[in-house]
Formats: sequence, structure tokens, C-alpha cells
Amino acid sequence: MSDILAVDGLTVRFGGLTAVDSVSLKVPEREIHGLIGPNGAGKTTFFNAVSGLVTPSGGSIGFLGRTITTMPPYARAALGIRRTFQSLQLIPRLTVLENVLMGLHTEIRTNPWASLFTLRGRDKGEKEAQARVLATLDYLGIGATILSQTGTLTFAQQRYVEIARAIVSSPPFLMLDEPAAGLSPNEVRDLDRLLRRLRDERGITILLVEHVISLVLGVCEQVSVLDNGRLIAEGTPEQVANDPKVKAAYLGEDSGADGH
Amino acid sequence: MDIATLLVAGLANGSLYSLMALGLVLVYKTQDVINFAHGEVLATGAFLGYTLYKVVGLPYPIAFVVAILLGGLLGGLIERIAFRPIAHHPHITLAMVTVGLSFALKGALRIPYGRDIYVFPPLMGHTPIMVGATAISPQSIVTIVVALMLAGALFAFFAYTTMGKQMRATQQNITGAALVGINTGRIFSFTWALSCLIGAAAGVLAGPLSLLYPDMGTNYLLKGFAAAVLGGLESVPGAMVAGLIVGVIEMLFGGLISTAFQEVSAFFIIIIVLMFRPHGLFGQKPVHRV
Amino acid sequence: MSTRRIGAGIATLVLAGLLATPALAEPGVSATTIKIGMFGPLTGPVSVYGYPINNGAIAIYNEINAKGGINGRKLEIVHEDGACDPAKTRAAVKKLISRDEVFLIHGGSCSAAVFAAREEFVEEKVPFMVMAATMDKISDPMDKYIFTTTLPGSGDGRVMLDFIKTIPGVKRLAVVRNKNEWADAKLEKFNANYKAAGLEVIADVELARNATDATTQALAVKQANPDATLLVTYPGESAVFLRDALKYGLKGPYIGTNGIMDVLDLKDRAGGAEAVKDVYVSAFLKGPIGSPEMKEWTDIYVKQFPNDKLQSLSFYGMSGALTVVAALEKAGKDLTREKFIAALESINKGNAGPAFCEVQFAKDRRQGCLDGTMWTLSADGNTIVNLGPSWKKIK
Amino acid sequence: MWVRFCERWFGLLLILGLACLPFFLDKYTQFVVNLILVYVTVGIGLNFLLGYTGQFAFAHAALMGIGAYTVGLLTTRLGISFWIALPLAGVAAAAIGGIGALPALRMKRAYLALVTLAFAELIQWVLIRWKDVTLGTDGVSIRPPRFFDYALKGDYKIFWLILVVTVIMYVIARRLTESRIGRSWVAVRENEIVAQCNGINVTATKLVVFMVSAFYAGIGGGLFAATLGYIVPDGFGLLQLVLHFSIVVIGGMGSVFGGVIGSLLLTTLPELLREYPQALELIYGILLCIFIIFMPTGIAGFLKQWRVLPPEVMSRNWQALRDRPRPEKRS
Repeated sequence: MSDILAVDGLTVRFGGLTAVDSVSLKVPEREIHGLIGPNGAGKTTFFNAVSGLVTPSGGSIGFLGRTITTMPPYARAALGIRRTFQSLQLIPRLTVLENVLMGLHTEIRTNPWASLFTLRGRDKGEKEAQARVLATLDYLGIGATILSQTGTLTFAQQRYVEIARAIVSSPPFLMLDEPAAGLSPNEVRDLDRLLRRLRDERGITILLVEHVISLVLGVCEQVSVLDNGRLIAEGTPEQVANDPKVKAAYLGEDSGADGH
Repeated sequence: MDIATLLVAGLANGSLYSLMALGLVLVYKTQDVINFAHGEVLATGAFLGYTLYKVVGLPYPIAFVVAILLGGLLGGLIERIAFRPIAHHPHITLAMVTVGLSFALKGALRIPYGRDIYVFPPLMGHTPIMVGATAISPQSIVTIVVALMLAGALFAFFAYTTMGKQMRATQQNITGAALVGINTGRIFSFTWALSCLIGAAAGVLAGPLSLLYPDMGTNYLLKGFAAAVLGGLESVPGAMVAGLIVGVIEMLFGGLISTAFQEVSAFFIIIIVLMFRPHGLFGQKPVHRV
Repeated sequence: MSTRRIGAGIATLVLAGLLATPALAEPGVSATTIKIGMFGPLTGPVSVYGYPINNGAIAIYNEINAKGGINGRKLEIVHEDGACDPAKTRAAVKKLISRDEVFLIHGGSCSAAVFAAREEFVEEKVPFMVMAATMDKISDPMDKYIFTTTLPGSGDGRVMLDFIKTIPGVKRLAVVRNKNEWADAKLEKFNANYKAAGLEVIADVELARNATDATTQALAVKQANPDATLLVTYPGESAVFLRDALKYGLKGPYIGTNGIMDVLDLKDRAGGAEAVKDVYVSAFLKGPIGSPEMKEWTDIYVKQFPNDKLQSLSFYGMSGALTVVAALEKAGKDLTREKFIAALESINKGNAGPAFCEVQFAKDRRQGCLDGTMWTLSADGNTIVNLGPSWKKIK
Repeated sequence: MWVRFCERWFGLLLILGLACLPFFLDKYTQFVVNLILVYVTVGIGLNFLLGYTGQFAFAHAALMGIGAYTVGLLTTRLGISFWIALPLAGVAAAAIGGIGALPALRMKRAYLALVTLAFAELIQWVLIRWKDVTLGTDGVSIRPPRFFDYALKGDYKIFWLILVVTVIMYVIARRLTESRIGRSWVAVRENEIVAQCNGINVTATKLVVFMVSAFYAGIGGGLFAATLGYIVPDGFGLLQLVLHFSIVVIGGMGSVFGGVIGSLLLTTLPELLREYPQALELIYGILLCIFIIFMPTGIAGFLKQWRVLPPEVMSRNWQALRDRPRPEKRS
């Protein structure tokens, strides 16, 4: 299996602060890879660097064999790097349909002139897009909400809408930033199942930042641990869980360390 | 053309632009919004000064102090009534409210003062003092001195008072300030009050130079924008210096190139600065953060 | 295509029908009233020129009503706001014509706005008396329905030029001007004729509208060192310029347009008599406010609007109102627009009230007032002196 | 199915009804109706920028001026047909607006407002000063457009022209907001970072919306010139801008209906307030503040909430999804 993501010596500095310090990481295709670490360890910055939101001060990022270190975020998204955010980033006043359609921005390839002058219902690109949204929502089990106002859904449903937006374009690579935050244990179990299905049925590689350790240990094949911007451990969930450096890093940090 | 005379006149006008820019920058730093009603704040200050000095008959210094305090009070009220309830709204909402406020204040001023142009007599007369071939009007000196005193007081306020330090903390990091127990609401009110106080002071000082009418603030506002942009939009000393520069450049444009260009020199400054040095002369190059 | 044309054709027919119906009675005229439409900048930044000007005309109309009206009919005034904006003014005029169905319209202070509405009078054939707008293009080239008793810009330019010619030793001029249609109108004829008068313009300096500082302008004029300076600026900027001119030691004389004929106001705004001691302004009133010539008109205004400040603006509209009244009387009991136009055309040496001129219209003449005079301040700076058309030394 | 049928025919009926207006209105009302239609285009354009994309700019009145002057100068001075000049007016405004906004697009939000303010003042300054071309403050008198040999002269005839153009502009606006372009605008408004991570090029999107908005301003300006018959630089200043802002905010930000409702209301509001002309600015200002704070979606939002207006879902033919068979629910 080849590596879908290959990060080499990635460093991100803000002024005097080094948020990510020469981190190297490889994620093979069709793997669910966990990224954990205490608060402020640099996980989100790492995510942002991979999605292109922050410019690395050093190192390189490779994706599907291409170097994307300086590529702008929208181009990375078009290549197939999609992500969710720590806090919900949906537009509550719009319908689920509209929110998820935003994830298809790069996929809809209609001739703008044709879309301006064709009659209603003949707009093929838009029709296809709607069908893809519906299929994705059905796949996630929230198809019935497609025309609901997003803000009126439950928190868990909104999480799924965000995931739907990230996967509706069938990307090869998905980054989830604490998708389990705020979910009930039952809902976390559903999420666990969903991540496996995404990998197995859709072939999506997943990079997962999560505080709910039980989810990470349960679902991930490989886990990387960041502390103070450095990669301090890497391996299978069992290896990482028993690593003394990891335990030391989590000492005094109680949030989520023992799972829910 | 006598360059020295142009410079002095430029500095006198520029000190008013500095005050305008200062007021704009203060609000921008704390609330991330440009106050498009600041020109009307200036006009309100001018009319308050006029009413207290000419109609009520207070002595000039007292009229000045009372007018700018009332201007400050107006600023605090604006924040409390219009901006506090929407502090968490998107940026565009805040910006639009300042535009609405600008129309409303202008409309309000037009009801008592809309039918005439009023004259604010100069404090020192217009007969100039001659230094060699350079003519310096006493009123210009008053303007420059008072503006500098205000700026000095402002720096001292930020450097030495608790309130000033808290305001700086809030400007740097609102969440952080709230976490360490600073009452950010009070800081917002105070920022607006301070900004409008300075704006009103600019109005009272502009009164004798300009004539008084409800639209008088527009010109000063535009020059204040230019100064704020040139100063980097977030820098208090930058605004101060940039105001003077805008004042002088405007005079040099008019004096050395053509009077037709004088009016728009400020806009050229805005556009040129944004093209070549968008963080202004004194601003920090923005650090990318998400 | 053809259906659209047919549609348009039907529309035109219906329209023609609609327009034809009211031909039975003259619009705006009833047994007891004559409707006069009025418009002006009642709102916005230029509202300083709104009510004061229109009130002067209203005062005359009210006075006539108090005396029993014209031929048994009272004058009824319908007032609309044009906000000095072309679109709003055109809407106001359309409203007056098609909704309020006024007999005639007397109004308009903003040249561009009035010009934008000009087509309406021409097309609807509604008599229009210009209130205070000075742009020549409004009344020249002439249209049958458009009259003015306001001294047009070209006339003002001529009055000033004629005056400058009489000042001894003045050959080289500086011009300080606003950049707008008002200033352009004043300068158009002036620019065409000054060379013939043996004059030379050695500096043409622009002062922005609402400028608060005229340092560069004053210095530019000083550097050019002209024999006299022509001020074609609004009152505010004129005051600012004179103030700064004094500051930088410029020498007069300064010749101003009738826009700044309130020289006493100018004195206050410019900061004292020193600044305006060598200022000569064109004027279209018989005398300064407070002079015996003006008493009759001042009284009329004060009676109607006791709380208004008296200024030259208060009298802009009176000559037009008096002319309208005179023509209405002349047109007789059986009033029609055509008769009214004929009556206006026959006015010869008509009473212009407080205005300096006598009103003179003819079949081919629509600018009724072409005369102006020149004013200056007395040596002590407290009273206005009427100089007449040519320069005199002030004692 | 029949709901959609009715909706479509309602639109057609409305247009037909509007087309008959000249047979019933007096000239003044017709003129006001023409202005309302002109402001529909202008308002929709500003709404793209302000309401949909959340970009705060001050150039709309000046860009409208560019449109008006393009039509005025091309038709009167160069004798070019109105039908060519009108689209060119939109293109000119879009090009000049795009160039003007370019330096500000990559910067913080506040800069767009400042740079467009400066830019708008410069445009007016050029219109006044470049007398050889623009005729300066003398203004430009516009010849009535011709339809083949038929002159569209007067308020009644010009109305049909404006109606046709307005309907086209309205339909295009609906199509745009129901496409990925409109959705990218809203995405940028809500969160530029999230937008980028969904593959949206924020700078390009802002440039596109600025140019589309300017195009609408330009077309609106061209129609305005044809309606008014005479334009001066002063007509595209602050007063004009106040009107545009009010139309968008009071009508409803982020809604095509909002532009229509706003222009309908704001063109008639001064008529209703005729008794208190001095208070007009004050009332505008206070209304603006109240709407922004308490009713940010404006009257259109209010009407949509009460189901008087249909929802504006930003996807073409979304109604078809209502009629689809219910999906089986997975656990």
C-alpha cells in the first residue's frame, strides 16, 4: 500500500512560538490514523498545515505523490483533502442540502452559460449534485433531513451534516478534528461504525484528531502522539497506550485521557 | 511657493486629521470595525462647542471641555445602546450600523442646524505671526498645541492608568482580557467614549477653520481614513504621525502640483498605500493565524 | 416583433386618449383656485437653499391671497421636495404635473436638477417660472414654456466683467472657482469675453466645495500677483478663501458673484471686516437688507415667516412670484396656459419687486432679468454700499 | 407538481400584469415605477456583495455612475446603439470595479470599505474633471433608445424596455444564487476558512462577486440614464449610496426578493414621508440601524418566515426533492 499523505519534517512557527516542530508522518491508503496529544500539542496546527491554512516554516507535505507544501487550501480541497472542524462550521440558517452542496463546489462542472439559460429541471450539473447529496445523506442515515434548516437539527445530526459535506465529493482523504466531541456514548459508537464503513465501503483514508481516547484506540490502525509540537510516539493503539512518554505527556491532563 | 508656509498649514490641518484617525483607530483596535459615523461625531462636537460658547456663553476653555465630555458621553451611549447588544454579530453588521448611525446623526443635526451655515469665531484671530516669510496663524498654533496635548494625554492614559492598561490588554486579546477578569463591556464603552471625545475635540478645533454645517465631518472623515490607513489602521502613534503626513502631503499636492488635485490627494494616499504597503507605515506585517 | 409594435401602438392610442380627456378644463384652475406647483431642495445637504428661497415666493403668493387673490381665485401652492437630485426633482415635477395637476410651476434652485426636469415642461407644455437656478441652458436656447427672472450665470459673469473693466489699473486677473455647473455657468461668458476687454487671466485656481482651508489657493494667487481676483465660489468657500488670503497677505480687490452678495454674512464667516474690506460683489437686489428700498419686501417676508433669518436668499423667489401674479392678472378671468404664456410674453418693464431689474419678456425672450449691480462694504465694514455698475472709491 | 406549475405561471402572470401598467398609471407614477425597476437591478447587485458575500464596499453608486455614463456617452457622443451600449455599461462597471477592488481583496475586511470609498470619490472626481469626454458638470442628455425605427421616448415606452431588462437581470440573479457560484458567496460570507477547505478560492470568489455586483450596478446605471434622460456626476454620490444601502438592508440581505422589496419600499417611502422632509435622513438612519440589529434578514426574511414568500433555497429546482419517495432510514 502506498502512502496517501507523507509529511516530512513539518515545522510551523508563530512569531517566537513553535507550534509544530519537525513532525514527520506517513498515512498509508485506507488507513484510519489517529493523532492525539494533550491540549496545545499542535494537533490542530498540524491539521491546518495539511489543509493549507497555515504556511509551514519548514518541511514538506506530500499528497498522493505530489508535493503540496505551498498549494493554497482550496486547491488541496480540490485534490481531495477534506476536513471537518473542532466546532461545528455549518450555516444554521440554510438547509442541509445547501450546506452539503458547498462540499461539491469543485465537482459541479456545468457550463455557467447553460445554467443561466436552460429551463428549470434541465440543469444537469445541479441535478446530479443534488442526487449525490441525497445519496451521501442517505448513506449517513440522515436523508430525511435534506430540506430541514440545519440549525434545527440535533447536535449529532449536525456533526453528520458536516461529515457529509466533507465526503460528498468522494475525496480519498478525510481529516476529522474531534468529531466525537459533544456526542453521547451511543453516538460515539455509531461514529466508530461510520468511520469503519467509510474506510471499507468508500475507500477513504482518515486522519483523526480525537480526545475521546476510546474511539481512537478502538478504530485506528495507527496512532501518532504529539506533545509540544513534537511527535513523541507512533504505533498501533496498544503500543501507544503503553508508551511511558505518552503517559508522561498526559500526566496532569485529565480531560478525556481515560475516555468517557 | 513658500514651502515653510505650506508645511505649517499642513501640520495644522494634519493635527486635526490625526485626531480623527486616532478616534477611528481606537475603535478599530478594540471592536474590529471602522466607525463610519465618526465624521458626524466631529460635527456634533463642533455644534456642541458652538452652542456652549456662542449660545450659552461659556468661556472658551470651559465650553471646549464640556463639549468634548459631552462628545465622550455620546460615544459611550452609542456603544451601550447600539453596539453592546450586537458585539458578537458579524463584522458587517457592526459596520452597517455605523453607516446607519452616520445618517441618523446627520439627520438629527439637520433638524436644529440644517437651515444655515454657522460661524465659530476663532480663539486667537486670524492675523498671522510672520516668521521670516512664513506666515503662521495663531489659530493653527492653538490647533496643533491642543491636538498634541490631547495625544500626549492619551499616551499617558494608556501607559499609566489601570483603565488604559486594561484597554490595551483588551485590544490585544479580548478573550484573554475577559479571562483575567477585565470587564470588556466597560472597556468597549470607554473606548467609544474616548474615541468620540477625541472626535468631538477635533470638531471644536475644526469649528473656527471650517464653517459649521451638519455635513462638515465628511471631509475630515475621509482624511482621517487616509491617515488611519497610512498609519497601519491599528497603530495609535502611527495614526498621529500619519495624520500630520496626510495634512502636509495635501498641501504639497495643492501647492506644488495643482489645486485640482488637492481634494483627492487623500484618496490617492489610501490607494497607493494599500497597493504597496498595505500594513501602513507603522503597522506590523500581519502574522498569518487561523 | 409585430405584436410588440401593435402593443406599443395600442398603448400610445390609450395614452393619447388619456391625455386628451382633461382638455375640457384647464388643469389646475377651478372657479376659486389656481394651483401653483413649487419644488426645491427641502432635504439633504443643499437644503440650506430650499425653504429660504421658496418662502420668499410663498410670502408673495400669500400676500396676494390675503388681498383677495387674482380675478377671484386664490393661489394654492403644492410643495414638493427635489433634494437637489436630478431623479428626485424630475419625479417631483412629474408629480406636480400629472398627479397634482397644477396650472404652472414655479420652483427650482439647483441648476442640474432643474435641467434634468426641463424636458417635462417642454413636453407637457406646462408654464415654468425658474425660482433661483442660474444655469443658462435651462432658459437658453429658449423654450416657449420656460421663463426666468433670475439673473442667469452668464448675466452675472457679464456684470462682474463690466465692473472689472472700470477698476483702474486692473489688467491681470486670478480666478478662484468651484468646480461645478454653477461656477461654469458664471464663467462661460466671462471666459469668452475677457480677452476682448483687454484683460488676462494669469491664475485659475480651484477650491473644493466645502473646503475648510484655502492655503494653497491663497498662495497660488499670491504668487501670481494679479491686479484683481475673481471669486466664483459658494459663500462658505469664499469666506475661507478671504480669511486665508488675509492670513497670507494677499491684496484685493476681490470681485465676487451674487452668490456671496450677503457681504455682512461673508464678513462674519471670514472673521471680520479686515478680510472683506476690498471685496466687491455682484448683486441682484435693489438694496441691501434693511435699506429703505427693501422695506416693502422685507415686511412681506417677515409677516409670513417671522422666525426665519433674513438673507438675500429670502428674496430670490419674489421677482418670479410677482411676475407670475402680474401675468395671471393680465391673462384674465378665462385663464388658460396659452393665455398665461401670452401674458408673460407681453410683460414689459414689469415689477421685479426686490430685484434690481425690471422684468422684460418677449416672444423670443425668456430671460426676464439681465441687470445686476455691484455692492461693497463701507469703510467701517458695517453697512453695504450700492455702487451701481462701475467701480468707485469708497470713502 | 402543481405547486411548481403555479409558481412558474405566477411569474409570467406578474410580468404580463406589469406590462399592462402603462395603460393605467399617470406619468408620475409610471416614472416612479420605472425607478423602482431600475433599483431592483441595482439593489440585487449590491445584495450579492453585501448580503450574500458579506463584503462591505462603498463603490456601488459610483459604479452605477459608470454604467450611466457609459450608456450616455456611447449613445450620444459616439452614436452607438443603446442595445450595445447597455451591456457595455455592465461590462465597463465590472471591469473598472474589479480593477478598483483588486488591491483590497486579499486584505482584511475593513480595507475593502476604505479602498472602495477612495475609489468612488476618485471616479466622481474624474467624471467632473475629464470634461472633454464626460462633459463634466454640464451633464449628459441621453437620447431615447430606439427599437428598430421606433423611439422609446417617454416614461411609458421606456418602461417596457426597463421591464424586459429587469426581468432578465432578475432571472439571472435567481439562477446565480441557485448555483454553486451563489453558494460560494454565502460560504465566503459565513467563514472564509471553511470555504477554502471546501475548495472555494476566496479571493477569486470575492473578485467574481465584486464584478457581478458591479455589472448589475452598471446595467442599473444604464437603465437609470435612459429613465432620467439626463445625468450629472453629482447624481452618483452619497445620496445615491444611502438609497442603495437602505434598499438592501431593509429589503433583506441575502435575498433576491429583498432587492425587489427594498426598491419598492425605499422608492415609495420618501413619498409617504413627504410631510416630514427634514426628518427623512434621521428616519432612514434609524430604520437602517433597527433593521440591521433586529431584523438582519429584512422584510424579505420576515415574509419568508411567515410563508408569504417561498423559501429561497440555493439550489436549482430543489423543489423536486420534496416530491421524492421517502428514503429508508438506516440505524
